[in-house]
Amino acid sequence: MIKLNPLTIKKIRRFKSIKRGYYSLILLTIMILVSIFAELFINSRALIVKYEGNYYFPTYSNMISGKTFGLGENYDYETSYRDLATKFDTENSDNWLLMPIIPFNPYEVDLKNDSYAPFPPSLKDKHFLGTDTQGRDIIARVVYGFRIAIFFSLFLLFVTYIVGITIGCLMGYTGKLFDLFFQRIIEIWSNVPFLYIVIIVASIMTPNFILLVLIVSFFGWTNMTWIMRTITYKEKEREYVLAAKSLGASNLRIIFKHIIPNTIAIIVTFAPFSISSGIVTLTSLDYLGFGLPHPTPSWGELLNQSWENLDAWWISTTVVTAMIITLTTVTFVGEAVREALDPKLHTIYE
Amino acid sequence: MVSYFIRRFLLIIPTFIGITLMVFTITRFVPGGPIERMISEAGNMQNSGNIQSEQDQPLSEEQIEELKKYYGFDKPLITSYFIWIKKVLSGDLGISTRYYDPVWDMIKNRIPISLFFGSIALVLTYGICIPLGVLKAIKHKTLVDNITSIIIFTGYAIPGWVVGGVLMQYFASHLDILPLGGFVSDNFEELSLSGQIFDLIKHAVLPVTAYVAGSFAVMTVLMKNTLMDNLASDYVKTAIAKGLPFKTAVLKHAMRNSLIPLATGFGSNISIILSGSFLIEKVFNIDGMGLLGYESVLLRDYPVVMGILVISSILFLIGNILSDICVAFVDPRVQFE
Amino acid sequence: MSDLLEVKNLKKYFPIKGGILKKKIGNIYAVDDISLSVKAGESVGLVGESGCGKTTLGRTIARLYEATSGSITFNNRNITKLKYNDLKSTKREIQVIFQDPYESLNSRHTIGSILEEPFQIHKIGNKKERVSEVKSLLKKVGLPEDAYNRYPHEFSGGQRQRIGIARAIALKPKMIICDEPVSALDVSIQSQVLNLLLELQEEMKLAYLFIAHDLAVVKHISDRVAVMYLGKIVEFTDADSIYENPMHPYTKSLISAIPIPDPSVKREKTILEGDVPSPSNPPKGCRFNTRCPEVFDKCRKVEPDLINISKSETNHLVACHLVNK
Amino acid sequence: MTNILEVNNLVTSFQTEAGRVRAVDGVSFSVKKGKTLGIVGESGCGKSVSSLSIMRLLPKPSGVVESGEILLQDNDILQLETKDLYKIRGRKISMIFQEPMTALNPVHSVGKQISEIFKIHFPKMNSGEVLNKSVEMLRKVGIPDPEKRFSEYPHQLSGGMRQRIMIAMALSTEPEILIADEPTTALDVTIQAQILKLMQDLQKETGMSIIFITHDLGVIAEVCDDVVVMYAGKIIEKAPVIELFKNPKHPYTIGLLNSIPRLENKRKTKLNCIDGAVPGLLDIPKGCRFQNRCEYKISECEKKHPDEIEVRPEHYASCIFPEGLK
Amino acid sequence: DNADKNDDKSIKKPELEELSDDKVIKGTLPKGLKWLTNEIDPVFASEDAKKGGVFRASLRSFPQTFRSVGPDSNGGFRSYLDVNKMSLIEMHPNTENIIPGLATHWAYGKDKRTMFFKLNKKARWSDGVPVTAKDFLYTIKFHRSKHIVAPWYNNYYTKEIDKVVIYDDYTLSVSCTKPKPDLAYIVALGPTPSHFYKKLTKDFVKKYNWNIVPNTGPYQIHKFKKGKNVIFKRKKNWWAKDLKYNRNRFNVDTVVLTVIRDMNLEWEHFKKAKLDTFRMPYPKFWHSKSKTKVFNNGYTHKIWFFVDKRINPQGLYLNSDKEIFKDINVRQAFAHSMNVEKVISQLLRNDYFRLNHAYEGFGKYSNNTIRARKFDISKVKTYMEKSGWKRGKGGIWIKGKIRFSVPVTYSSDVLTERLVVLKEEAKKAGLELLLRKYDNSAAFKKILEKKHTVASMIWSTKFRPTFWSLYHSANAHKTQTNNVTNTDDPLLDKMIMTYRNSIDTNERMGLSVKIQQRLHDLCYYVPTMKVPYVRQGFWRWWRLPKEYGTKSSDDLFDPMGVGLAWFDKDIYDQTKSAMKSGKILKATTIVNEKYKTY
Ligand SMILES: Nc1ncnc2c1ncn2[C@@H]1O[C@H](COP(=O)(O)OP(=O)(O)OP(=O)(O)O)[C@@H](O)[C@H]1O
Ligand SMILES: Nc1ncnc2c1ncn2[C@@H]1O[C@H](COP(=O)(O)OP(=O)(O)OP(=O)(O)O)[C@@H](O)[C@H]1O
Ligand SMILES: [Mg+2]
Ligand SMILES: [Mg+2]
Repeated sequence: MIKLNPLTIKKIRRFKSIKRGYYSLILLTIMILVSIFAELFINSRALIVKYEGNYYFPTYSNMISGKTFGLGENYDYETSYRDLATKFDTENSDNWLLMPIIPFNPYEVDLKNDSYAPFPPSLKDKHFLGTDTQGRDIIARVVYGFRIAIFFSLFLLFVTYIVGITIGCLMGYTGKLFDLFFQRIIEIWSNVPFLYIVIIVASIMTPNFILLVLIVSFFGWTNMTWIMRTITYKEKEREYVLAAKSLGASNLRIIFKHIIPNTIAIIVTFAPFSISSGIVTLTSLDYLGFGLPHPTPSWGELLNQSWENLDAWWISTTVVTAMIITLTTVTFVGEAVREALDPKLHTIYE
Repeated sequence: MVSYFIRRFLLIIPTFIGITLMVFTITRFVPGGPIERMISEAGNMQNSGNIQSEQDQPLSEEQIEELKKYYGFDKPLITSYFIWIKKVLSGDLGISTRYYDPVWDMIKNRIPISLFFGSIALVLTYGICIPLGVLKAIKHKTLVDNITSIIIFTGYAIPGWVVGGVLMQYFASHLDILPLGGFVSDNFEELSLSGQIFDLIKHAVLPVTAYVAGSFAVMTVLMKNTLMDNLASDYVKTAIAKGLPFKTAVLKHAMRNSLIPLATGFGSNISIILSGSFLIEKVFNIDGMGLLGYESVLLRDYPVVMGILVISSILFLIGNILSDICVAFVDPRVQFE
Repeated sequence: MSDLLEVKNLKKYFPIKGGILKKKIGNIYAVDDISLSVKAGESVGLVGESGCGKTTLGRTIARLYEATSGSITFNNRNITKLKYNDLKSTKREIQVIFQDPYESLNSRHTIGSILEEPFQIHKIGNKKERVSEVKSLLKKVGLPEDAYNRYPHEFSGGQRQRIGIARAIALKPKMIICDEPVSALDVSIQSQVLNLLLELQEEMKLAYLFIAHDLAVVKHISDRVAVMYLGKIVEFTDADSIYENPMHPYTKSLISAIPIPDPSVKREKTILEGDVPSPSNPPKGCRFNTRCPEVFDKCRKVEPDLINISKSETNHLVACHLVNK
Repeated sequence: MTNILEVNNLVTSFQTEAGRVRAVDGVSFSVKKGKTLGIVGESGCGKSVSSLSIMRLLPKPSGVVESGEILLQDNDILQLETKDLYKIRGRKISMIFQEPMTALNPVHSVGKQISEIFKIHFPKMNSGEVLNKSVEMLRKVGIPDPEKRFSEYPHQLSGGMRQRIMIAMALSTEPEILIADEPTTALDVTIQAQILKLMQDLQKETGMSIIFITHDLGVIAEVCDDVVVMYAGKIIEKAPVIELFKNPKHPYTIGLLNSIPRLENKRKTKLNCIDGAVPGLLDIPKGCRFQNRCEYKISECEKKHPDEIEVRPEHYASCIFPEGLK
Repeated sequence: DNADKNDDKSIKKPELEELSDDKVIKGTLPKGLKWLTNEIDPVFASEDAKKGGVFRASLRSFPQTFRSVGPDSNGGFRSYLDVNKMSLIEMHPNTENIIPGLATHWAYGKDKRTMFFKLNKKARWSDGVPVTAKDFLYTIKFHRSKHIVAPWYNNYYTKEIDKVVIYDDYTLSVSCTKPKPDLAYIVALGPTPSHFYKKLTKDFVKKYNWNIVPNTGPYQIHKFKKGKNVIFKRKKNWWAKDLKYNRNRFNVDTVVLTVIRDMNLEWEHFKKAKLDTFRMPYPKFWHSKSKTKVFNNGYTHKIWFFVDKRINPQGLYLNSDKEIFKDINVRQAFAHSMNVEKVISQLLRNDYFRLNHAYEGFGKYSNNTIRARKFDISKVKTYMEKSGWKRGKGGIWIKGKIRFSVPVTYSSDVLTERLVVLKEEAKKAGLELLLRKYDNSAAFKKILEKKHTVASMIWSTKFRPTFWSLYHSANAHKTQTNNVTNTDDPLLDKMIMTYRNSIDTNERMGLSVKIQQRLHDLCYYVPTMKVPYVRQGFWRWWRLPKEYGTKSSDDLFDPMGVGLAWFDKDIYDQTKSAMKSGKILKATTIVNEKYKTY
C-alpha cells in the first residue's frame, strides 16, 4: 500500500471529523455507485432469465429478441421482460425470471389506454415515484439523469482542469509575455457571456455529450487557469523550489514534481464546487432546451415538465428533491474539504 | 492617482475590443439572423392565409443577396466590425433587428428595472452577509453556526431560478398571496404612492429572494473566514491587550480588515446589478436586461446582444476600477503609485 | 591556493515594477558591486543587517538569480552566463542550505525522495545505489535510518536543517552557500548544527559562504568575514581581526550592539541612530553616512572604495574615508 | 522588596486536535516592583502562554487556565469579572509582542491606534489632549517628526519604528507592569540595541516592572534583574541574573550557557551542546522533563518531576541532585 | 360623398400624380359587365349581442413591429392587424361565398384575369379619410417598392398581380398576370393609405415600425406599452358596422393584449380572471388541469367546438436525396414503423385524429379514400426484407454498413413528447430515430438546404391544394425551395403541371385527387395527426351565438376576427358575487359537433 503523507492523513481525519461533509461524501459515493450500476436496479431488462433450461443474463448483454423466448415469430425486437414474466406466470412452467427492483428503463414509454400520463406513484405499476408526461418512470429518469449529469461534470472538470492546470502553471511559472498574453485572453474570455454563446451554438447543432462538454469547457477553463496561475506564482517563489533549482532540477521537473503536488490541496478544494456548477450548467441548459438531445434523461427536462405539470406533484417534488440532495451534498463535501485543508483558527478573547 | 486611472482606462480598450470582436465573430457565423428569419418567414408566408400563389418559392439567391446588403452582411467580417465599433464610439449602438428601435433606447428602458432588483439584492446581500458572517465567525462551530451553514449552503447549492420557480409556485400560484411575477401590477399608475410602494414590494419579494439566495453563501463564508483569520491576528490581540473590550475590538479592528476581500468583489457585483440573471428574470417574467439579452440571443437580435455586451463589459471593467477604489478606501496599504 | 570562487563587481538589481502595465519604475540595489573570493575548503562569513543583500548575493552566486552585471568564476570557469545544460555540472558543485528548514523542504515528499532527488536529477546510480547512498547520508548528518520513509513535518527544526544539509552534501559539492542555516533554530539546537557543519567541512573539505546576521556565529565558523551594508561590502578580513580590530564604524557598532551573555560585563555601547535606508534609494556618498557616528562632509559626497589597509599578508579590506585618509 | 505580581502554580492548557495539552504546567514566579524579570527558554516552552495567561489573553475557546493564581497587588486576575479585566489590561499591565509587523492594525493610522488607548482608559480627556498626549508619547519613544508620523500607517514604517509605536502604546498609560514578549527577536542587532536602551530608559523614568521574554541569553544578561528558565512548560531554574550566569545549577541551564558561540571564543572549536530536541507537548516524558537530553540522567529522574529546591539564597532549581553537579 | 370628406379638412388626399412616378392607368369601364353582390347568405352573429366590455387576451411575445410588411412583420401579432384591414371583397365563413367588403359590387372580366369593383362610398380610413380607388393603385406601388424590404411581396405584386386600373374614385379593376382559378380571392386586394405613407424612403422599415397605420376595420390600436401590452379600441362610428354581415359582431369595446411569455403563466392568469379565455387544444389542460376550482365551481366554462377546415399537413417529411430513402420500400417501412395511433390514443387521449394525407379538408379537392399507413411490424419486415435488409444485433435493421437509424429534424417543443413515443415504438420495428431539435430558423434553414433526413414539420395551407412548389421536380435537388422531400416523379410532374395551368374547376378537382393518390403511393410523407376543433375555457360572462362559431372558427371568442362573442354585464356581476360568497354555480362543458366530419 502506498504510504500516505501523514499530513494528508491528518487532513483526511480532519475531514472525517466534519460530520456534515463526511456523511455527504458517503452519500454521494453511494449515489454515484448506484448510478453507475443503475442497470442492475432500474432497468427493463431482466437480471436473470431461465428459459427451457438455459440461463440468460440480459442486463449487460446484447438485445435478446422475443423470439428467443418464444414470444412469437415476428418478435424480432427486444423482449419485454415484464410481458415475459406474465407469460411465465400463466404458463406454470419452470421458466422464471428476475426483474430489477424498478423494471423500467429511462426511455421506455409505459403508456396506458384508459388513463393518461403523467401517472402518479403506484406500487402496483412499480412506478414508485410515478411517471413523467410520456409515461417514463421518474426514478429511472432521475437516476440516469444523475448519472449523466455527474459524468458530465466530471468530464468537464477533467477537461477544464487539464487545460487550466497546464496553462495556469505555465503562466505562473514562466511569467513575462506568455503570462501577460493569457491574462488578457482570460479577461476577455471571462467577459464573454458564456451561456449566450452556448445557447447560440447548441441551438444550431444539437450537441452530444462530448460536444457539450467541449463547448462548456471552452468557456469554463479560465477559472481554474486563473487559480493555478495564482498558486503557481506563489509556489514558485517558495524555498523548496529554490532548493530544487539549486540542485539543477529542470523546469519540467520542478513543475511536475514540486509545484503541482503542492497545489493539489487547492485543486481538490475547488473540485466539488466545479462539479456542482457543472451539474447546474447542464441542468440549466437542458431546462432551456439547449442541452443534450431528447430523450436523454435529464433533470433540466424534468424541471421543465414539472413547472408545466404542477398538479403532477411527484415530478416536481422528486426532481427538486434530487437536485437539492445532490447539490447540497456536493456543496457540503466541498465546504468540508475546504475546512479540512484550510482549517480556520477559531479565536475569541475575553 | 489620476494617471493610474487613465492608464487603467486605457487598458480597457484592448480587452473591450477582444470581447466584442469575439462575440461579433461568433454571431456572424451563426445562422438565424434577420435574413434567415426572413427566409423562413417568406417560406411560411407563401403558404399562409388568403393569398394564392403557385410559382413562389422562398426567396431567391439575388433577393437574399439584396437583404444581406440591407443588413450590412455583405461586407467582410473585419470591415463590418470596424463599422460597428465606429458607430459605438460615436454613441450609436445601432438598431435592433427585431424591433427596429435604437438599441440604446431598449437597454435604457430596462436599466431601471435591473437596477432596482440588483441594488436591492446587493444591499440585502451585504446587509445580511456581513453581520451573519461576523456572528458565524464568533460562534464558530456552535449550533448557530451549523444551522446557518446548512441554510446558506442549501441556498447556495440550488440555483436561484429553481428557488424562484419553487417559491413562485408556492406563494403565487398555490397560496395566491403574491403576484405571478412581473415588475409592477397593470394598474400601477392608478395606485396611490403607498399603494405603488406596496405593489413594488409585493412584486419584488420573490425575485429578490431568488437573486440573493445564491450569493449569500459565498459572501457570508468569505466574511466569516477572513474575520476568523483577523480575529486570530496579532493586531486584534494588541487591541485587546490595550484594554479594548472584545466586541469593540471586533468592530473597530477586525471588521475593517475583513471588508477588504469583500470590497474586492464589489466591482463585479456592480455589473451583476445591471445585467441581472436572465433565468430568474425569465421565471418571474421581469423585463430586465437579462431577459432582454436572452431573448435577443434566442431571436438573433445581434445588435442588441452586442449592445448589452458593450454595456456589460464596460460596466464590468469600470466595476473593476471601482473595486480598486473600494479596496483603497478600506485598505491604506493600497496605493495608486 | 587558488580561489575556488571568485566574484568580481557583481551587481544584482531587482526592478521595481509599478502600475498596471508592470513597467519598471526603479531598482532595488540589492547587491551593488561586490567582489569577493572563496578558497577551497575555506569558509567566508557574511554578516549584515536585514535587507542588506546577503541572501541575494548568495543566490546570485548559486545562479538562482541572474546577475545584473559582474562575473562569477567558479573553479576557473566563468559561470555568470551559463545556460541550463552547461550549468548542471556547476550546480553539483555549489549547493545551498536555506534559512527556513520548514519552507525549504517539500512537505509532500518523503525524506527519502528529497534526498534522492539530487541523484535523480544528475542521473547518478540506480535505485538501489541511491537508497543506500541516502541511508549513508542520513547517518552522516545524524538522523535515524527510519527517517527515509517519513515526511519533513515529523521532524523538529534542527533535524530538518540536518536534512537540508544532507541534501546539500549529497552530490559532494566543493562549496556550500549557507544562508542563515541556524537563525531559525534554538540556541541548544543551533550549536548542534554548527558542530555538524564544522565536522562536514573538515571531512569533505568544503568551502562555505556562511551568511548570518549573528556576528558571533559567523565569527565562530568562518576563516574570513565580510560585513555588508546596503548591498556593499564595507569591511572584509579574517575572522579574528574583525572582532579584535574592527576598522569600519559600522562593524564597530555592530560588535558593540551584540548583547553579551554575561551580566557582569558592562561596556560602553555605540548605539546607532535610525534605520537602514531603503536599498531602492541608497544615500549618496558613503551608504552608511546617515547613521555613522563619525560622519563628516566627504562621506556625504564621495563613496569610499574598498581598500586593503593591512600591512601583513592577510588582507584587511575597509571602505571608509576615516580609514583611507 | 515588594512583589508587584505573583504567579502561583499556573497551569494552562490547550485543546488541540490530538487532545488537551498542558502548555504551562505549574509555573510560579514573582515580579519585583521596578525590576525586570527575564523569562528564557527554547521555543515552545510556554513563555508566551504564561504571559498571555497573565493578561487573560488566551485564545478562547481552546486555551484555558486550569488552575493557579495570578496576584496583581494581591488581587487574583484570574477571578476578575470581564469588565474589571478591561480596566487592568493596558492600564495596569501592558504588553508588547514579538512581531511589530503584524501587531499593529494595518488599516488604522498609528496615531489613531495610540489615541485609542487614551480614549479607552481616560474617557474624560478631550480630543485635543488625546492628540497632544499621543504625539508626546511618540516623541518619548524616539520617533522623529512625531506630528507627521501620527497620521501614517504601519506599512509606511520600518520594523524598529513599529516596535517603538508598540512601546509607546504600551507605556502611554504608565502601567505598573510591562510584559514584553520577545520584543526584539524580529529586529536587527543594531535596532535591538536601540530598543533595549529605550526600554531601560523608560523603566528608569517610570519605575515600572518588566517581564522580559526572550530566548537570547545575551539580552537577558543585559536587561534583566531576575531570570526564570523554562523548559517544556515548567520552570526549571530561577535566580537573580548574575547568580544564574555565574552559578547555573540545572544541567539544562548549564548546557544552554555553554552552547552559545561567543565572540571571544576560539574559532571553529566544537561547541558544547545539548543533544536531542525539546519534547513535544504530547510526548513529555514521565518524571523529569529534561531527562532524555540530560547527560547526568539516572533512573531516579524517570519517577517524577523534581521539586524546586532553593540551592542558594533566591536561587531555585528543579533537579534531584543539583548540588552534585560540577 | 363630399360631406364626410369635409369633416376634416386638415387631411388632404394626395393627387394621383403625386402617388406615382408611372402614369396612373385610367381606363374606361368595359361594356357588358355583370355586377354582382351578395346579400342573401345567412348571417352568423347573434341578435342578442350587446356592445361593451373589455376583453383581455395574451401575447406570447411583444410584436416586433406594427407594420404588416417588411422584416419581422409576419409574427403572431400580424393577424390582429390583418383582421382590421378589409379587402375589396370578403368570404362568408360558412358558405365560403363572396360577400361585400370595401366593395359593394364586383364583376368578372372576360379575360379571366381581371375583376371589377365598385367601392362602398362610405368606406373610411380610421382617420376619417375616405377610401378611394387610388388607395388600391397605391397598394401595388407600395408592395412593389424596394424600400419596404419585403422581397416576397415585391415578387408577388409583380409576378402575380398585374395592375390596377381606375375608372373613377370609386370604381376600379384588378388584374392578374394570367388567367387564374379562384380569381376573386387573388384580386381581392386591401387598400393602402397613400395619404399616410406619402413618399416611401429608404428608412421605411425603421420609420414606420411603430406607427399606427390607418385601417378600415372595426378596431384600431389605441395605445401600447412596449414589451408589455397593446390596447385596441372599437371604433364607435365604424363605417361598416351596419353592413349586413357585420351587424351584431365586434361587440367588445376594448381589447387588451398583454405579453405573457409562458403558457403556464398564462394559465395562472386565466384562473385569476386576468385573462378572459384560455385555449386548450392540449389534452393536459382540457382533461386534467382544468379540474380546478374555477371550473368545478362553474365560474369558467369549457367549450369543444369542431370545425371543418383545411388541415395543415403535419407529419414527417422524408428527404429522398438521402441514400436510405431513395428506396421506396424503406420509405414504406418507415411509414409503417410510426406508431402514430399509439401517440394519439395513449399520449393525446384520443383527442387528436390521425391525418391520412396532406390535403384533407379541401372539400372535393381532397381524396377521401386515402388511408394513412398504420404501425405494422410485419409489414415493416416484409418491406425491409424485400430490399435486402436484416435485423442487426440491437434489433435495428442493417444493410451492409448502413443502419436504419435516421435523425429527425424538428424545432417545436410540443413535438418532443410525441416523437419520443414514436421513437420508442419504432425501435420495436427495428428503426432508430435520433431526435434533433433545432432552433426555429436553424431548423428551417437546414430543411431548406435539404440537409435533413427526416423533418418533422407542418406546412400552412391555402385556399386550394397546391402541389408545384412542394412536389414538382423543378424544385427538387436544390436549396431554398419548398420541395423538401425532393420528390422527383415524371408522372407526378405531368399531373401537377396540368393542374396548375388549368382553370377548369372540375378538371382541377379530379387531378388533385389523383395527385394525392400518387403522392401517397410514393410515400415521401408520413402524415401524423390533426386537430379539427377549437377548445377553450372562458369566464362565463362571455356569451356566444347559438351556433357558437363558424365552420372555420379559429378562436370562438376572438373579439376582432369574427367577433361573435359579447360581454354580459349581468352574468358578470352575478358570477363575481358568487365568487365572493363562494357560491357554486353549474359546471359547464359544451361540446359541439355540428361541423365534425368524421
Ligand atoms: N526576488 C526579489 N525581488 C525583488 N526584491 C528583492 C528580491 N529578493 C530580495 N529583494 C530585495 O533586495 C534587498 C536585499 O534582500 P536580501 O534578501 O538579499 O537581504 P538579506 O540581507 O538576505 O536580508 P535578511 O537578513 O532579512 O535575510 C531587500 O530590500 C529585498 O527586499
Ligand atoms: N493556541 C494554541 N493552541 C494550541 N497550542 C498552543 C497554542 N498556543 C501555544 N500552544 C502550545 O503551547 C506551547 C507553548 O507555546 P508558547 O507560545 O508559550 O511558546 P514560547 O515559549 O513562547 O515559544 P516561542 O519562543 O516560539 O515564542 C507550545 O507547544 C505551543 O504549541
Ligand atoms: Mg536573507
Ligand atoms: Mg512566544
